[in-house]
Amino acid sequence: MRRFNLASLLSEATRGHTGWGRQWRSPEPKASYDVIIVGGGGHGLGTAHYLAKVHGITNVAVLEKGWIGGGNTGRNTTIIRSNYLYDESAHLYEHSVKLWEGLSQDLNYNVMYSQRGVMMLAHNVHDVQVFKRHVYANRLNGVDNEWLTPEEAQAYCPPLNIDRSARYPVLGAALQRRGGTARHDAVAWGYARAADQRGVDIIQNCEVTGFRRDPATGAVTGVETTKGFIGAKRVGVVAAGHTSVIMERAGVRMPLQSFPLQALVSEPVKPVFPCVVMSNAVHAYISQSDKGELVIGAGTDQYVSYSQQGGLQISTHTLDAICEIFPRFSRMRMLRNWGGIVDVTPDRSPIIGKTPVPGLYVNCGWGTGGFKATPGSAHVFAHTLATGEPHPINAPFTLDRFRTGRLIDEAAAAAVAH
Amino acid sequence: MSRQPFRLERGGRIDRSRPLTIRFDGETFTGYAGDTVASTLLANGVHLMGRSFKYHRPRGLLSVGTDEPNALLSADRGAGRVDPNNRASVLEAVDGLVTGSQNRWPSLAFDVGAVNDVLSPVFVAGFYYKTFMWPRSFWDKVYEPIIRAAAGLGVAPAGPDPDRYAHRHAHCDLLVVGAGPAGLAAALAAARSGKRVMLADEQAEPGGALLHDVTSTIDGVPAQDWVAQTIAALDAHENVVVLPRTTAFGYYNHNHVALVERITDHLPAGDTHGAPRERLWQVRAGEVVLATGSHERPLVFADNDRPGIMLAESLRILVNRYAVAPGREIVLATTGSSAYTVAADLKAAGLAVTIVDARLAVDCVADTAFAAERGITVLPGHTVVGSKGRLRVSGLIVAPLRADGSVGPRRTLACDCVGMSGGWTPAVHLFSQSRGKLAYDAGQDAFLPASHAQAERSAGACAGTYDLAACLAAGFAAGAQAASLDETRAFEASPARTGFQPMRVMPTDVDPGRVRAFVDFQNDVTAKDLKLAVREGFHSIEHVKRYTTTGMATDQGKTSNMNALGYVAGLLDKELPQVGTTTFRPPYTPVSFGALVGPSKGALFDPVRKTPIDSWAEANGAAFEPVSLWRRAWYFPEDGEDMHAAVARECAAVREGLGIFDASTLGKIEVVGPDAAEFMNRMYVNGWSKLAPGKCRYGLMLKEDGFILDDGVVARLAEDRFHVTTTTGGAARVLALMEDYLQTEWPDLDVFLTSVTEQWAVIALQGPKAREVLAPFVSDIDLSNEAMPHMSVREGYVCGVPTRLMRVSFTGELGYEVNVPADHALSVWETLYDAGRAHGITPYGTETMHVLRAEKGFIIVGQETDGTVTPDDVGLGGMVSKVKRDFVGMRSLARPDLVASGRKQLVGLETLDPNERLDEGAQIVVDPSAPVPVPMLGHVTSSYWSPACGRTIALALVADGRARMGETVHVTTPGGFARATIRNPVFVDAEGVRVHARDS
Amino acid sequence: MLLITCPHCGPRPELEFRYGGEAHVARPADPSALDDREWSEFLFVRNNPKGVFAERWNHAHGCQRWFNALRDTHTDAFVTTYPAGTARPDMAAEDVR
Amino acid sequence: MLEIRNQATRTAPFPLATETVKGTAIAPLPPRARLSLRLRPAEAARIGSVAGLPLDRPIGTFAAHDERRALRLGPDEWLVSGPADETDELGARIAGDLAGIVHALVDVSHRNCGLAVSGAQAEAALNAGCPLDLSLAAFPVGAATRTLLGKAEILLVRVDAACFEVECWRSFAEYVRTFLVEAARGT
Repeated sequence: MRRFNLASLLSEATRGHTGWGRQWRSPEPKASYDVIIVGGGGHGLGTAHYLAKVHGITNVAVLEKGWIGGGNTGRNTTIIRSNYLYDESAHLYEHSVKLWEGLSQDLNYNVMYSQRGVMMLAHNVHDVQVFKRHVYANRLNGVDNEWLTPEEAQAYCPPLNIDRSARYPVLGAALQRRGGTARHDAVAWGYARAADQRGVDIIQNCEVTGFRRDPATGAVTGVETTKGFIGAKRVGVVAAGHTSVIMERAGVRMPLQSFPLQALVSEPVKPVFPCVVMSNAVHAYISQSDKGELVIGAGTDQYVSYSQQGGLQISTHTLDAICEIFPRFSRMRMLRNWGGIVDVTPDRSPIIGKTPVPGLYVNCGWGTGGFKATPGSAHVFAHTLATGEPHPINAPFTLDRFRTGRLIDEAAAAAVAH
Repeated sequence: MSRQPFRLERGGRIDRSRPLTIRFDGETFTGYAGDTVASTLLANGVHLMGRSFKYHRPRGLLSVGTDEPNALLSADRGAGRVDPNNRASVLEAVDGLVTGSQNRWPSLAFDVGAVNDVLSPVFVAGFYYKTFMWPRSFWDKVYEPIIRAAAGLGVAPAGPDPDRYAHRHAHCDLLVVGAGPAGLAAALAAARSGKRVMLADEQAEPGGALLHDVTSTIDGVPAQDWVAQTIAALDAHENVVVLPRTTAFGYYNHNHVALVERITDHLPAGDTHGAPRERLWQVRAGEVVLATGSHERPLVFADNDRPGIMLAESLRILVNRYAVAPGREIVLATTGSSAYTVAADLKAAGLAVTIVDARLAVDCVADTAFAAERGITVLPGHTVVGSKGRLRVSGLIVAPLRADGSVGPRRTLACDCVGMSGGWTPAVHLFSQSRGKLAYDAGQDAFLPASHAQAERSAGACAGTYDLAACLAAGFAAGAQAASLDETRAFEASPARTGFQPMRVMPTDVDPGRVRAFVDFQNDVTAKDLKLAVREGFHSIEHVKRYTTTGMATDQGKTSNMNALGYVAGLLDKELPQVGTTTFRPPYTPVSFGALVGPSKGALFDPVRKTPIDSWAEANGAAFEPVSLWRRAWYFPEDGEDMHAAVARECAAVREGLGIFDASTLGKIEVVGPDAAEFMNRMYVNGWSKLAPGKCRYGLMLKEDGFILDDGVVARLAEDRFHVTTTTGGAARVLALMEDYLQTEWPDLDVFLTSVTEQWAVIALQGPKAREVLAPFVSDIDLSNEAMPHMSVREGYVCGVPTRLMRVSFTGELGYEVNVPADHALSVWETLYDAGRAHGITPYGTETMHVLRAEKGFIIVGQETDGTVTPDDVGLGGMVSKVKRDFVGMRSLARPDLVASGRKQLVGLETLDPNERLDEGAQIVVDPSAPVPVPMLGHVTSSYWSPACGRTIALALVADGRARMGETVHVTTPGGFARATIRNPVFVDAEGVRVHARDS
Repeated sequence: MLLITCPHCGPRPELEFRYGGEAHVARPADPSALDDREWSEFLFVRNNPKGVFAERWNHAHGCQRWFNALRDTHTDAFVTTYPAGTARPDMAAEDVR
Repeated sequence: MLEIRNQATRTAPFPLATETVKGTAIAPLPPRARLSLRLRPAEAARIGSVAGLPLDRPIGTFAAHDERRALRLGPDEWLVSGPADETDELGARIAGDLAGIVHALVDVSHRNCGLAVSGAQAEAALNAGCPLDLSLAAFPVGAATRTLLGKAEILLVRVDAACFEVECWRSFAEYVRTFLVEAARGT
């Protein structure tokens, strides 16, 4: 397949770009594979890529119910950061950020990882305590994160309102300069193209309807799909919001709930917002895309739903906060508002690893933060599928932690103030 | 000053008696009331209005509707009232309005960015995915900034928005969206039912397409007269509300429809009288009738984007509604019949018209006959292969289509304006948002509403009905049905010219890979971009859309989606539905953040809860801090003091004399009933059965997962009555959790819960002199140590008002918490404060409260604990009842990880340097020189200068902390590490003598 | 925004309600009798169906009563609501169409 | 020290002046005695009334007798109110009526405070932040319920076609009043 670079682009420009081939094939499924990955989002496609590239396992199929990258990969606000508090999370997300930093080159596909910095605003004394705890822990874990005064925060992000009389004044901010954003669709396409190049079959419009298991051992032997039965030695489910539905077909109940998560963009404007800003206290995050749209995320709706549609009140509540912190955006206009389905675990950390069913592995529970983890998640899940054992980085993210109580609860660590 | 050379002598719905002027790119233009900015500019011969997103191609108006992709302007209504990306087509002309073009430099006519147009062979769809990867560091520093600066259309507003925005929740039995013929008929039908009807329309006046229909009649009267009669009829019904300038933009669950009403933008600056700029309506409708009309499709041919090339029906609107001649020599290019009506109206207005019809002559016989009757030249069986001109179209290049499908010789039709009509696309956006299912109708080449998800009906053009009489009848029937009336009605109306042959891309005689025929105008997506996407394997329409960005501009693909979908389907040799239709998302047209925010800004962004004593604190110079929704006095600086000095002084006052503190924000719950003690036993870790009335006890509450949720002092007022306190932030959470258990797990318990947080204000008097100052004001209560020891409660009177007086202490000193009814609190506070002055009474804030309790090693939930801390972790394991069979969280405490060794435990820390104050949140390590990742033992939870200790103190959670007493550890600081020693967390009065102070 | 029929107050907007997750997950009468796995299932494992789901709602800014609902999580349409403590009605989404 | 009893003055949480905006008057209401009464519905049905106020009115309505009112807020919850100086008397009377019956009676006189919102546009002003259908048909005179106004919980009572009473917790008073003034401007 043609490499992507300036030379090939210019050469194609002279002949009307007629020489480009398909970025990935559209094969019919084979009778069986070494590994089947259920779910063609970034995590699933990335898993296939690393299985092929790192572990040399190329007899792999990715089964996607709809079109690849059509779930949360294509619906999120693309924020990438690794300044998590707990060692387990910090190692996982930092592993991911390091992979992000070389991903365009690794995939030969520009995913536009833009390290413009992610800034988290502290609005009260409790926020200050929590964010400083993060800054110090991150530093000891080798994750960059620094504390900024309000003035420093405004210097980094000029539209920020640091008036002390604001309803939620900015008392400071934690900044991870290596954090940023990426072009979400390109991540799915880049992984798909790279995996396809190594022989992985990407099969779209193929829904998994059931699992076949060995009556003697209980082990998975393959999946029933809308394109017929496909055999597999190992199956990895990476189905995000639909994980519960898929796993139920394998007879496994998961500690997951699926919620609508909304986001919105404004009409495009010239560069006005240089970084990513998050405010947990008022529930909002914002950045500006390369196209010029302000990309704004909200919290989840309160109820379980697979409808990919939430209530208007979630968006208006988020915009209240955005306009309070950035009053100049009041006359901007919302262009598009959409929803995804996020699968949330009780401790809001992912589950990556084995299941009670031999040969069946799962990678889920990323909640509202899965995009940033895409390369790291895919990399360690590929390791788990290839070796049958977790990578040290995903070893703590077991299903069993809910039994032992060894939760990895980042949100609880940021407990609301007294 | 311009003289409107392209204004027609007669006609239009403009008010020629009310001239106005607007400015565009520094020039002044005149128009009339009723004009839009676009019609004003066109009346003055200005066609060049914008530059496209990517290639900076010169662009003029494409449409006079909300689907306009090109003519996006900044609008300036005075200081702070500047916003970008306004569609000139729907922006009402207001006297004095200042507008400007966007995305060009240095000027609209000469734009340096147009170099991108020259480079367009390189800048094809998705080119950036293929390059800009080397060297790696160049992405952030070089490539991306250039890409970002080139994108983005207009400029974001620079300052805060001075305008006001309103919200309104409304309910109706029937909401009709769209006041064209179908919508008006629907409202008319429903009006007589007496049910509540709302009729919303995005235009300045109701009527829809009838506003530019000067030839049709309805039931014997001219169409526009019928509109006026209908509006008058609706106005006569009190149950009907008509909302012009109101766009229904979002259709949410359970018939919740969001609309935005534009209230002042069409008024001159001085005439707004403080009215809100916009109003967000959130309507819960019993039934909805969608009568949202349809959008005309452009034709896709080479250079179809020159200024002066517009949608055909838009020309008709310009002529009939605005009395504007969009050109003098007009060519209409079409694949369908509606353009012939346009041609007739243009001709009637005195403009020269030629029709180029891509249909073969045999397929448009009736239309050509109609044209011939009016002396209009038609070139049937002709395709369009290009256009001429630069900043304005000067000619249309056409060529005959031969029977074998090949294209004959070119010829150029000189013109100064082109109208194109590629057929019609029903506006099913709201229907699709309602999650109704669409079905493709091949006969109409359109996706039409098929199955409904909500109580909704579509009528008129949005349901694929184009004939006027049929639209009226369908609208009437929909309105009647929605109002539960069993009525239908036939209308007599002039027949409309309908029907078209879909043509995705006009046949051409050159290599289609070389020409640029635009599908999405704003985002500069051409047919060959779509072809490239398909070649590269992007076969789902969602993939094509995302790869090429077609349909993702500010018009959300209203003009482009069907052309793109049809073209891609053709390339893939599939039926349209197999390629899919992209999902329609709210909003239908962009909606200002301001309207969505409404009143929720500034003081109304979030309530600021204030205690009854807040005004005293403010008058006495308090600094405040926000704690959940409350604002609390943080410290009371005296002249020139910083926080450190003020807190040191306040602390000393409490330890040595008397402090007064407003603790009113504490959550309070009255737990009443015969089973109150049993309920408390189940909710808290400790036992309550043996707590005698008149006594208080510190209670600790867990979540079911075993981690600390909340704490607070509980007073037993009677056998069946507890006064429970919670943390300030936890009040609502705790009450909600208690109610949940009570109602759903233990409904058999005879207990009732009532929030009394705001019934009782709490004045804490803390310090050795507390009793002395308080005593003279208390009646009915014996304050002596024997009669009222530490941790007791009495009911009586203070300053003549009822009190629940508790002898409790969060400071380690003799203390009382004086609960008084809130309206009396300020008066009681002032009385006690005045009396205390002789004893040096000192008001203190939350910071001093925190220091005093830290000196005593008392935890604050949320500071010493987060959601992962057990009672044992903070040294309160002894409180956990060993005899209770069950309480919330008990079982979880036995989980393996909660009893494992190595858990973090609460300890005290003393820095080696007694003046060094650690950062709260600082991490604790054994070996600071260990390689990264450095293992961490725990973190500092609280850290203060302690006046009582004369040094800094800190509390921390440290792994196996209680086994590490005396160990020296290293604690992170902004610049490195500080050394500190682990110690017991109680720094002051470890024996607890002071709280039991004897009577003085 | 959902429109939710409180069994006591009638149809009211979602803003007035607080969600409570899956219904009919009774707290064990004797938690101590459960092993760690059983207890963790009570704490954490919930049905998460794409389809009709029995769930809890609290009319927090109304009568403040908890009640149960059957709702189709695919369409968000309510099948019915019913008082807390009563059995799940034997109804499917089709029953309300 | 009984001689200073009742000398402490009551301080309202908002200015005492009426504000009229675009014909909508927002007026503070004087303090009232308020008692939260909780009682099992079956017991309420059996007792019938307390302090002369019927308990069996539908949820979401109030019953009135002289200056006393009983708002039925839920199946087992009433808010009984009366003139401010009758708190003890009213409480004692209800307690007397309910002697021997499991119930909770809690004084919340100072927890809530009230505003009257009146005028032809009162309904519209309230609907700026209240999501309920406030038309006379759906929310008639005599209706009373807990609901929301913007980001604050309120009790909304319709005392007349063009007059509502809005009660909220004391600390939300400033927000609620400011909200209503702004809402009236936006009508």
